[in-house]
Amino acid sequence: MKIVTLQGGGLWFPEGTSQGASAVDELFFLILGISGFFFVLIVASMVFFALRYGQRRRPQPERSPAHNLALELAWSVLPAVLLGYMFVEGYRSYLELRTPPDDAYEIQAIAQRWSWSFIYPNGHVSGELHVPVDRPVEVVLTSEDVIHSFFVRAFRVKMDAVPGRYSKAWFVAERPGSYEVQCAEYCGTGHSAMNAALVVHPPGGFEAWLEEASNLLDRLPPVEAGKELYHQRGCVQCHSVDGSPRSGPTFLGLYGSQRELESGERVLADENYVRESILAPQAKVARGWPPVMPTYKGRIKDGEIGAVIAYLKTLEGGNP
Amino acid sequence: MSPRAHVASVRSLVLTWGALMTLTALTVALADVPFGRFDVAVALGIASVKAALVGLSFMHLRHEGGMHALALLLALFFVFAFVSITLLDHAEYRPDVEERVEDLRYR
Amino acid sequence: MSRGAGAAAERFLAHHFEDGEHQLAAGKLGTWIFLVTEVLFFSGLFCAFAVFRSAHPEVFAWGAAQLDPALGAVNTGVLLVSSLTMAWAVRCAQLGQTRGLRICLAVTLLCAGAFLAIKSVEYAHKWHDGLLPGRYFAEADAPLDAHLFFGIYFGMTGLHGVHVLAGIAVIAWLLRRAIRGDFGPDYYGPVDFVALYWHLVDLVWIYLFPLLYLL
Amino acid sequence: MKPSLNPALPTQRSSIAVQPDYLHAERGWRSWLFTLDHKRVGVMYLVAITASFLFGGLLALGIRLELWAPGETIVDADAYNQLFTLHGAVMIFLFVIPGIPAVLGNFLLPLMLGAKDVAFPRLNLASFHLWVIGAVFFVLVLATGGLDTGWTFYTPYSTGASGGVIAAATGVFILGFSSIFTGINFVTTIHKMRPPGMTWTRMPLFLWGMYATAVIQVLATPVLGITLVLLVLERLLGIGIFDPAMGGDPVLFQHFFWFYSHPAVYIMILPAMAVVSELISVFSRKPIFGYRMIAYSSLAIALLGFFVWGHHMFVSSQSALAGIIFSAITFSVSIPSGIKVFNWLATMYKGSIRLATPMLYALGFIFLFTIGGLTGLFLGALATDVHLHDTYFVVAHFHYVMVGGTLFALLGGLHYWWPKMFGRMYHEGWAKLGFWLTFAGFNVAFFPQFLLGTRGMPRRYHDYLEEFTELHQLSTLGTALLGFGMLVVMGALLASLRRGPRAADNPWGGATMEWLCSSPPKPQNFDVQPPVSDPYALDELVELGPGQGWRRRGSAEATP
Repeated sequence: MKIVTLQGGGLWFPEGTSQGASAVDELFFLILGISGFFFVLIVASMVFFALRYGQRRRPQPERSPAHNLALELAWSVLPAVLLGYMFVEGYRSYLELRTPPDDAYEIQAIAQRWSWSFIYPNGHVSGELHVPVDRPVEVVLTSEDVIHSFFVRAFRVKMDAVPGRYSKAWFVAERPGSYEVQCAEYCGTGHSAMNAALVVHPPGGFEAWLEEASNLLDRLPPVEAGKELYHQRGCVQCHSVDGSPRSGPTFLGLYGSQRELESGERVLADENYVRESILAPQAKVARGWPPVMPTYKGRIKDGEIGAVIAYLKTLEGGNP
Repeated sequence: MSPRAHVASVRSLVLTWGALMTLTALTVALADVPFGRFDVAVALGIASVKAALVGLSFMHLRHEGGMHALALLLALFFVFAFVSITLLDHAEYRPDVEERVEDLRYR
Repeated sequence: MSRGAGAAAERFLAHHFEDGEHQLAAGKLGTWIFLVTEVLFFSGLFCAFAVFRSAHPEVFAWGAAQLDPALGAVNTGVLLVSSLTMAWAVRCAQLGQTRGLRICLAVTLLCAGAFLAIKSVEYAHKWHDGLLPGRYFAEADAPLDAHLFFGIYFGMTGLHGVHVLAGIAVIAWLLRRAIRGDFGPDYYGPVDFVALYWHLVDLVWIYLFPLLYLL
Repeated sequence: MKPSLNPALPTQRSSIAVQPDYLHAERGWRSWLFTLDHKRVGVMYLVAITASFLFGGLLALGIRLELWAPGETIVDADAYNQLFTLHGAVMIFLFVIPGIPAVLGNFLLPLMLGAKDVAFPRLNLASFHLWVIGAVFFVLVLATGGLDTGWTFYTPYSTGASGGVIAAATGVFILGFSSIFTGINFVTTIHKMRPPGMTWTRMPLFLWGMYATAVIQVLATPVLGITLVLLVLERLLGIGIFDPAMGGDPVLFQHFFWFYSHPAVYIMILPAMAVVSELISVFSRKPIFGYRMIAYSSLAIALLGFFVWGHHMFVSSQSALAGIIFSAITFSVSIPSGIKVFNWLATMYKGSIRLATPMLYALGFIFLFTIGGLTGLFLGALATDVHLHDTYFVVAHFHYVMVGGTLFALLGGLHYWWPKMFGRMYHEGWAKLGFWLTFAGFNVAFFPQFLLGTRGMPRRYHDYLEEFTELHQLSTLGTALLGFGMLVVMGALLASLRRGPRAADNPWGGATMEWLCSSPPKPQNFDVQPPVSDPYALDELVELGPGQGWRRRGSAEATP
């Protein structure tokens, strides 16, 4: 899926399109101003001294005090005041970022190598994050395997998804459009490919989307639904359909073929094999591939597996 | 040229040892007495008294403390900081872990 | 205070020190700083203990109940005796009592051996009962995550045991040198340094015993 | 060995002129590998860390080439992950952490103190041997399938990762002990080996920096050791204390890891500041301004540095409370760093400044470290860190501190003490060219990464969005320039060993004690115990003439 990239914004930032983004940017520019001032002060006096007091102009140093407590205290205490100010500003906005409002719309996000699954309150699971505009959205994060990090640069939001626990991120998207979720905590081979589209729907659009997306199986023929699921659930991150290798084996020509396993055994890739590989991926690992696929148990319905199988059947024998 | 270091008397060594043995017996005896949430404090308190005895007497801190005692105290201070800050953070985020563990159990 | 010991003091004085006293003071400070690193080395395990005990107090109570406090107490006594003899060994070296020094070191060695023997009896029991760390934990009637207690138990006592082993090695080396007659009032640094180390090993156990066995 | 031709020798010249210096006192590789001379240990460390720096630099070049364009450019994602992991691990554990203390510290500590050797020469040698063994384990990592965990070894990734995690952890564990041994030695030496008259406040600031560094090495490194032991146990026995699937806690690992690895940043930067304090004073021909404040600020940084580790974990799902505490203390660490910078500037004020190569490095350090330090403020402030964490902003920030800071100070110190270490002067023109190339290359390589970071380019990415291409290419070009500059720097130094003119005993006019012994020093350092004097009494020195160095006023009459 092509992710629309943000080209807007200034030199430093991509355009900020969430409620909290401007506070973060303002703090950034505040610190930039203060540090810019000190940087110029330090470097300018350094260069000035180096030229003004160069050995050729001044073969002997002039006597000057070896220390001056008042001066030294001054340049310790004055910056300290500014530092205190920066700290307070930083932690105020941080507390905002860490405290979702009670009425936030809650979406669960499960990270796994190397895709995201977003679970909506009605049980619908999607590989893309869809949210309504102008409404607080709380993303409850966790991970199935290693640590990942949920990063939306346009919203200035980041929070690690840690296995065995929940962590929370929240935001209010201010402008409908397409953005991206990136993984910001190193997680292995597919780390830089572990992104998901983030769609901010205009008023009313989100509910309509959720309605339509939830009854995928009713709406579409199995093959179409399977193809949709292939993209939505993140299979696409690791399994190509054109024969090219990614982190996992390609789906092209997979169905109905003989698979050689790590154990040396050979099995036929039939319906049962595919079903098992989705629900218990470590049971039969194809030879030459690392056993890194997470289970989809509890996150995929029986009918959906059927649809995926129907889609895989169309890729049988190498005709995409 | 005999080094000026302090030579411990047999009496002080044996007395220290006796106190250590008594305190060990005391810890074992008190183990069955329920102090509730003070269990840890009592156990660590007695252990610390024992540690202080070993340090002051066997390790000569009483007579040649100074720098050595400072080094030990610095070490203990950093251990305390390490353990207590980590513990504080862990206690704060513990609910997030428990919630997830509950959910996993029912899945 | 034989002449031999005085000559030894000359022999063992490194060229960059002014005299034996200078060398002893530097060595002692160095040893103490080494002990500081040891304290921080163990601190990681104490931190893990504190975190998991606060998270699962019931698991740790169950785990402690599986240990044998009698063996733990006896081992504490054994180590305390060895600490006494080690401190006494320093005194003997300082006073030039070569025979006393050898006896004290030998007793310390014996105690260290006894400590490890008792420890291995305990380990054998745990092994037999399947009370092992992590994925080797095999006790069915245990509370959830009980393996964590045994991971930390074996981690702490194992690391402590490694230190006892190292202590045995250096005390044996001391004993050999004592028999050779290296030490005397003018030169007893190594005895003092090893004694400091041995007391630290004892100190760690003084905390391990109540934390693991009694709480 | 020819006697030194330098007319400006200390008074005892006639009686000792035939004695060879420490480089030539003994011959054969054994005389080096098993030496107990702190100066030789320092030189061996120099050779060893230079080799690992070159290796780490090649890996960096590989990383930058891969990032020349989006998608796969020269290596696939797995190879790329190994490249950046090894680059980080080699540079940090084999190069930067030993860096200044093990090379300059070992060489200079006893000289500056007026002592014959460090307190424990054997331990010092053992430290070097452990370094070599640790480095061998890194080679073993390559042989056992590489390492792709990142230098941070985060669990549970590292528990499950294939390859040489255990070999790497063992290597780092051993290197940790190498570092601890150096620390024990330096603390004891400074406490116990000071000659009469060398009071704490008469010590050169370099020694204060070494002392503060050694304190951190001693207090922090053991925690890294136990963390790695637990990681290895986790992999071997599955003890599960960092594994959430077994009731363990991966965030606990991060606490453990950063309790060492944040103070380790100060192990890297305090020695650099210590070198710069010496250089600024000597090349301004003025006593250092605010000696006490600089000395105490080193200790303050060392101690405060232990309480800020959690600022690496602001988005790790660490609690908000801990985040706020860590952020507050983080800001406070910048005060002592600021004091140092201002005091250096005040030292230059009304001085007589020579822009010799070492001084260029010192000024380059101030420029780069100021950027590195100030960008730390963005990361210490909680709200901005959330956006910038784990992006290229962080990468740029710590390279400005560690390369712009530590490497530049190491090079400055090396150019300053080179004549003392090897008895030769390098070619100023080439050395300065090397400096400017390195300085320009460094800024071109790393400044664009700040922009990449704020624009949201995460670190450790093999692939990236089209919009980042130009900035990445700029960075890669800068790296090439930086690499070329380093070759010029090394070429100039190495060429001096064969062609350089003989160095005077005190070529720069330094007032610290190492300039009182010959260049290079004799194995025993000083023939007679030199009198202790003010390390910054620069106005007592007079220049003798071109190439003849400087001499203390009043000592001239004593020369035959």
